[in-house]
Amino acid sequence: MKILYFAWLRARIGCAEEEVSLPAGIADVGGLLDWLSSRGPRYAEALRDLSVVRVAVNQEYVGRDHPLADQDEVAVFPPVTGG
Amino acid sequence: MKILYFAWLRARIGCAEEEVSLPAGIADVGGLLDWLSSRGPRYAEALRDLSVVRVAVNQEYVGRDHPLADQDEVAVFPPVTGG
Amino acid sequence: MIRVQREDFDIGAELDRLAAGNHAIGGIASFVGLVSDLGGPDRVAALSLEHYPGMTEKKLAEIELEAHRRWPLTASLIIHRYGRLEPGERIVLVATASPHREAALAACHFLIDWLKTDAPFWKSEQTPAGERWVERRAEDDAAKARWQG
Amino acid sequence: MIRVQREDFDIGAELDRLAAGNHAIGGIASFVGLVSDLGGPDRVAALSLEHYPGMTEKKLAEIELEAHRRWPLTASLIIHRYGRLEPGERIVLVATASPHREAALAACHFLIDWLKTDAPFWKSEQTPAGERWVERRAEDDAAKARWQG
Repeated sequence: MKILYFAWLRARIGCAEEEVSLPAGIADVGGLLDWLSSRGPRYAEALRDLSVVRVAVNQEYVGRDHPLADQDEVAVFPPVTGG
Repeated sequence: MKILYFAWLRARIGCAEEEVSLPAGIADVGGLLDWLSSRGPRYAEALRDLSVVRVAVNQEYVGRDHPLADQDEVAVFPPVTGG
Repeated sequence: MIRVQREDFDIGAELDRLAAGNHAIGGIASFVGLVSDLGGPDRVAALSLEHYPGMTEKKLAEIELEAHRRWPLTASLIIHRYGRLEPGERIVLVATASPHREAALAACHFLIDWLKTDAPFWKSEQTPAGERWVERRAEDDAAKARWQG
Repeated sequence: MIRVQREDFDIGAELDRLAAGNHAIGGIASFVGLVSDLGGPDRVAALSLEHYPGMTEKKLAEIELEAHRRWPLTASLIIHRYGRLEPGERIVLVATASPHREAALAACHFLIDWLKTDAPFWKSEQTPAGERWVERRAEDDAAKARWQG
């Protein structure tokens, strides 16, 4: 699974893009975020307040209960501020 | 008194601007329009339907009861269609 | 700023000038009205725009002032042409600059709606059947009414 | 039409192109967003705009399609820049052309409101205190909500 990070999530985690194998037992976006938080202090700190974290799967905004497959492109980012 | 005509009122009356002396007894815009209508067939025809006639006195939109003075600049025209 | 002129205008240059050197501006909204020709039996070969010099400038200045009273505008511009114009030609430009997007957009909409009902311009169209004076549309009065009361 | 680019754009040329050769167009509404710097302790030396290539184009195309579904538009254009931009520079252009003034104005307003909440762009400001990520404003969500339900 490809995971992309943008804006201050990218800056805090210190990574723009990574390939991970979805661990057994992680079935949806909420589960993935919990698992990511457990991967180290930078992840834990960046994902501390999930109310300001948005997720897109295959370039569509999704909620926390969206199911995941290993081929998905998952993007994790703060609320958008363009325009 | 200077009277200006615009758009199809100018075309139908056949005059863009004229100087008239306000006749005795004409005190407001409504009176002036009635008097103008009596000045000949072109005026009568142009001013037949007063629901589509607007009047400005000294470059301000006014109603039929607006009082008139001999130094006024009066403009008579159809509803505006700019923009 | 108000301009009533026979000549065409350059939208890009006008908008640049509106914002020039003022870094407090976050957005510029604009509307350009064009001579349209829908073809068919109502084909418009040209438009003729007549106005009431003096009153036109006065009314446009009042409308602009009212927009500045209602919204926090940094700058605004109304250019309206008169004379003979062909399909595709620009008739009017309304532009508003503000620190705030909403203010610029609302004020621009307001300006063109009010201009349509208050500025003393009249259009006649040159059609295959001869000259035809454009009639006032009820929608224009409704559009203005939205900003009132 | 959608364009996501690092380069600046020429508003006048873009609007001319939008209407070129189509005499059914009666009006073009546009909005240009600029990098603003209000000075003081929040002085912004520059803005850095990051986006999600692929999803950006997809979302902008969806927003544009939705505008065409809601209003009778002849043409529309969204240009959004990314990269480093200084105060006064153009960030975004939204433009809509329609036979009808109201449709052009409403659709332009809609496009910029939806773009603000749906297009995956993020801004960080370079300030005297260092880099600061721009926070989402509640007004932007409210502005979008107005077009819903």
